[in-house]
Amino acid sequence: MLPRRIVQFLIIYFLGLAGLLAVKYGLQLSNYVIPGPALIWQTFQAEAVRYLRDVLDTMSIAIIGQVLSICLALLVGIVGRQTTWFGSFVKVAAYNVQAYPIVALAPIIFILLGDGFLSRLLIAAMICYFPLLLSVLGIMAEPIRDIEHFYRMTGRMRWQLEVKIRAFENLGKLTTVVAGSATLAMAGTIVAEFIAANAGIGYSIRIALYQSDLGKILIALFLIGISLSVYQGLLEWCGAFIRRTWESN
Amino acid sequence: MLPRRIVQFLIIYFLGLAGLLAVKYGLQLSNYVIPGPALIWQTFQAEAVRYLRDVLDTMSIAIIGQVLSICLALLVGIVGRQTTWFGSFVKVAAYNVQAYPIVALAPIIFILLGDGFLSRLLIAAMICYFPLLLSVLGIMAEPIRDIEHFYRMTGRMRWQLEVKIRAFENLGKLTTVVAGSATLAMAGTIVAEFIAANAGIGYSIRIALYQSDLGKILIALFLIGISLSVYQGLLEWCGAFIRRTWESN
Amino acid sequence: MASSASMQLSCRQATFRYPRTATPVFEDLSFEMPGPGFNALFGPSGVGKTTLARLLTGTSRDFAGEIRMDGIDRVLYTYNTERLPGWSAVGTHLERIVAPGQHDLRDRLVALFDMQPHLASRFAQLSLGQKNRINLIRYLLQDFQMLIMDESLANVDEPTREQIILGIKDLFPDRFFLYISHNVVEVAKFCRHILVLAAKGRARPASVVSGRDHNRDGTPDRERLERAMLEIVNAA
Amino acid sequence: MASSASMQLSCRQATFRYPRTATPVFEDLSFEMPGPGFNALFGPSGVGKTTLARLLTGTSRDFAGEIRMDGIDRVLYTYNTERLPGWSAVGTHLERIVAPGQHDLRDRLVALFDMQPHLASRFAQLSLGQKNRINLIRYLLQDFQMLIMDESLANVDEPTREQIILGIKDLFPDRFFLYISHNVVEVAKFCRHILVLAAKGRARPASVVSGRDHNRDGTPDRERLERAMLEIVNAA
Amino acid sequence: DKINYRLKWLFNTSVVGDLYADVQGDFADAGLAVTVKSGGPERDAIKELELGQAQFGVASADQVIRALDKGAPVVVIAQLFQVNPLQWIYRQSAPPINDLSDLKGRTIGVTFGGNDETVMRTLLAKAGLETSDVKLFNVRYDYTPFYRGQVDIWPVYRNTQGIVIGRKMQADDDPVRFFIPAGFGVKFVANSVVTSRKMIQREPDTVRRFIRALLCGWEKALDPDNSEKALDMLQQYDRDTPRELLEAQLAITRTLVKPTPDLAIGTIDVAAWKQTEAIMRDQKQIAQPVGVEKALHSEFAF
Ligand SMILES: Nc1ncnc2c1ncn2[C@@H]1O[C@H](COP(=O)(O)OP(=O)(O)OP(=O)(O)O)[C@@H](O)[C@H]1O
Ligand SMILES: Nc1ncnc2c1ncn2[C@@H]1O[C@H](COP(=O)(O)OP(=O)(O)OP(=O)(O)O)[C@@H](O)[C@H]1O
Ligand SMILES: [Mg+2]
Ligand SMILES: [Mg+2]
Repeated sequence: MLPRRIVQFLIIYFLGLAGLLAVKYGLQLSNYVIPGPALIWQTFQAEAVRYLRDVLDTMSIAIIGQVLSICLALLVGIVGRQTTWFGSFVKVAAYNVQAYPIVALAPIIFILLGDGFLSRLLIAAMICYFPLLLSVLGIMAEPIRDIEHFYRMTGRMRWQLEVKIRAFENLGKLTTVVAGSATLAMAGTIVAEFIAANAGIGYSIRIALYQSDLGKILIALFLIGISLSVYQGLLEWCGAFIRRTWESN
Repeated sequence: MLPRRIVQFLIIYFLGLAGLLAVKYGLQLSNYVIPGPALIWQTFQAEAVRYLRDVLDTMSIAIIGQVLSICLALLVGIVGRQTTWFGSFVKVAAYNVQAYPIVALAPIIFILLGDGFLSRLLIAAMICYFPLLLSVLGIMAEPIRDIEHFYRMTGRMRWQLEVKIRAFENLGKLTTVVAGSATLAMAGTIVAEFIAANAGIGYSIRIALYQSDLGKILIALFLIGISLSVYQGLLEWCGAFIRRTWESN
Repeated sequence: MASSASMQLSCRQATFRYPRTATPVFEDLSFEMPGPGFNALFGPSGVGKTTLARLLTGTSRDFAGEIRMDGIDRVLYTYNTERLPGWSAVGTHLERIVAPGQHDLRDRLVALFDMQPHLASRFAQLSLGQKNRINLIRYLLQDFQMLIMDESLANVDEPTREQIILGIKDLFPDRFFLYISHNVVEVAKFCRHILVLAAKGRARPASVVSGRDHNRDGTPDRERLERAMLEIVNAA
Repeated sequence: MASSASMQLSCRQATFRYPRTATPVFEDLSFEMPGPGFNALFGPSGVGKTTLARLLTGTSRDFAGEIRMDGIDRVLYTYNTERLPGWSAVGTHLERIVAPGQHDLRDRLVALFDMQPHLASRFAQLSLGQKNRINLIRYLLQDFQMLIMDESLANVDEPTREQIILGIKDLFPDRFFLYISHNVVEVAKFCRHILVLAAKGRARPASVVSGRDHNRDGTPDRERLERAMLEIVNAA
Repeated sequence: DKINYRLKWLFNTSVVGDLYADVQGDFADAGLAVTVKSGGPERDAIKELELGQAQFGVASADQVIRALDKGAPVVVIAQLFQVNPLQWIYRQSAPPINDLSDLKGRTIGVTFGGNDETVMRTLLAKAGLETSDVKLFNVRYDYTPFYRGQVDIWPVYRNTQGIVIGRKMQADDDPVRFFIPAGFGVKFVANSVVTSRKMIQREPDTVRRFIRALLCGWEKALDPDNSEKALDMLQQYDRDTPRELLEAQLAITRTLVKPTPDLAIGTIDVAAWKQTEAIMRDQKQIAQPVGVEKALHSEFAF
């Protein structure tokens, strides 16, 4: 699985790169518009180690952010699944927050939370949680009648049980979404770093953009992709593991 | 439904505003940090009409972007559901593209597509499609054995049929996700405008940010929220309508 | 128990129609069925047994006429395609839903239903008849006065089914059972009263026929059994 | 047809065990069953009927021993909890899956199964027995040599079931049916051969018993029927 | 006690003096525990002053004037850039801009909403040009439109980006020039050191010690004799810029912060501030005159 994932990523990356180079040579663009292979390689040698450290730094926050947003999505999803006024209220709130691009909310977040670790984390979690939330809402709102009938008939149904039944029956869908949301957590953290500008690969990308250095951006994208492939591979492995243990205890 | 949605949005918005004003008066902050009610009202009168036009402009692109991304998600989801090498390749590609924050990809998109309508649309679609994709993948990868058995047994199974069966059985989940993704399309378009365009509410927000004018941002958030509530209400109504007609033809 | 003597299920002029359908499932349905006991609900496929059972549980109030249950407060309804949650073995599940002090009863039911060897299995690993059985066991462990069993033993073999029915009659003499089954012999032999819903077009939409109410002791009288069967078939 | 005379289902020393379970479902199973005809697969709940049926369809090759089907190429397997897609009425669905030139057969089957009044309904609006019936109809419209019906009529009332079985025997005399049912009378009365899987611990794990193969014409000989039933019960 | 000093932008050559004062111990010598914090696009030092998250900060003149317009209690205690580093880059192969009227017909990059737009509009007004006489192009992170010749002149910070981009294009035999607004009489003030009115009232001594230590750091950082030290330090903070570029950036920064040897670093150019306010009022960015000169307090530095 994991090696395959990495090979596939490499293929995609180098296909993209080849496309860019084709544009470069096709339109005869100079090195400052699109850097040539030699320049990219040179940039790689110069920056790879530092950027890799940045990527790992970013990823560590992304992981915390993802965990946070999974919790958040579960919480909102569980409350919002109800067809009560409050349930739909929570849902409207959750949707609205998402509609606001983070760049518009950022000033307010910084006013309220300052510019520490917390703002970064919050922004990452906000970007990542919504897709999770949508899936959780979809899953949580749909009764599994053949299983739930007994508990309703006998007055045993509690919301925890309802959540457990629906989650278990949709375990496959949930793990797909959770594993997929890793990429969003990563993207979210990078955006947060980009905005808050203090550390991580998002910060490095901002500087590279500021200096108009596409070579550096290409290196950053490469390292982000590789690290993410590994992380996602691990997540999927964990998903399979959790599933096995939950199904066999 | 729709009036309730709007009332709920108003409650949320004014709760948030009240919170901000509490901070303002609690810490005795000037209008520069957090504008007072009079200033906000004045800003509203001055800008509401222009901003509303911007919001509608943005929303029209968001709608096209959403349609595009639904198609894209279905396409990738259908191909990526297969457990073949190519299926997982497409999935890896789809995931990777998402991991790159749009701010890092934007320069490349602009190089390739210029900075017109197309780039804006593409960015909006890219931000919006991923959550859809995750749900579609989750749904498409899970067989509905009791229905599919007949078609497999008799050699009648085609991928179109498989997709139709799984989509139909998960219609509730799909409509939740599609309606929810409207907010993402909106956020995506705003981000695209923020980065690139000379029109739309994203552009207006950017200018307000440059000028540190929180009052204008609050007005923009208000109008975005209202318009989105209406749009989502319509979407959900359409979802229910499609469902009824699909179920009864 | 004293109260159980006065159980009575009655229905007057009940009419029910599914939303957006042309003809009602039943019209002016009237019957009276005394309890307690192991009673049946019988009738051709599609006649409305499941529909009536759902109305009896009181989940839907969308019908005309009156349904009364005297001396019956707690009605449970179980059907044969129910599933147990997949995260634990069926034995663990039983353990979780058994009321305190009912552990003895649980063990007796598990033995009666021949499910001892399968308690360690997940629900998905059971055969169809095993699924039927484990599902019924958990309902029998609940606190109820009336239990409607909608084809709950439809996929169980005859000897096991017979043993189960006799056991239930032994263990719960003061409850009101409404057993939905397509097996006329079984219904005639073991049930006290049989509520027969007639196919459309018959004169009487419903009639209550007396069964042989056979118990573990004593051999059934073949002739009277056949008469009961004939009466049921004629009513259907 | 000439080829149909030579149909034969045989099994030698078959052993099958579900992954991660302790004991095999069956061990050294051997039998020979000639075809064509309306044959049955009988046995107590949990004995392995469904498991054997799945092996016969050839989807799993994870067993020891040999299963041979001489003169049988196209095997279909249907079971009673299958569902039809929900987006169209069941009549529309039938229309879509019927082979060209089979429209006549379809109409006869719909009449035989008493499903005419329900063709405009969605699958979810049918009663359990109606679901059973519509599902079986669509399999009968396919091109097959052997059809395994896993409790396909379990939730249908007896008169309708009898009428269906007789009709199938009429319409498809040259096919090999394997009818899984828990109704010993029915099996003994209508089936040509009955493959009986015995409960664990019996000497012979499988035996093939001859049934009465009763057709529409002629009254069944009660005594011989009872003898067949006894033989089946003893083998189980 | 602790003092937070919020910069306007990321750590780069534009803040060399701020870093120098910190690293070389000028703050410590003045008995102050100062934390220098990098800025960024979403940072606003003036807001942080009010929220108590910072005691001193760097803000651009347009920020200060806007804040005053909305009643923020902010004061300016020194002006760091005497010449605004915001300038426009263009190719040497393009016709030179010797007179403002030469702008006519060009495609000009501006950041809509940014102060480069304000400056450019003022220049156009001065030249008597209508907006329709030029093509204004919306600028964002990405330089491709300039690189590919779709835009003729592009706004940059002369001492940082200007060097990087210029070098890059030079390497590709495409040398550049800069268009400098101040050369045409438009003096729009750039970065200054700000603090709150409360600070100067309650802790005038701290303010005095702080600004003097800071300006001392700037003087030393820009002293050619210290340039090796300054570059070593910059390399620690700005790893993305090679040393030779840092060197060029430092040289240009000197000319912007201390254009003549006799002008003390930090001098507040009151006339330029007034012009800045007038420009903003002309363009309706503020509703009424704010009297910016009342918020200028050079007495702490000198
Ligand atoms: N949801 C529904 N909407 C419309 N019609 C329905 C619905 N459910 C059942 N019906 C119809 O109502 C009638 C009675 O159905 P019901 O399920 O009560 O029959 P039943 O007696 O339980 O049959 P079976 O023995 O086959 O289970 C049937 O003709 C069926 O088609
Ligand atoms: N997936 C599985 N994993 C493990 N054991 C299983 C699995 N499926 C069935 N079994 C076991 O294998 C045995 C045979 O099951 P099978 O479903 O073949 O029985 P059956 O004869 O069809 O019974 P019924 O008449 O109740 O349908 C049962 O004891 C059952 O518990
Ligand atoms: Mg029913
Ligand atoms: Mg079975």
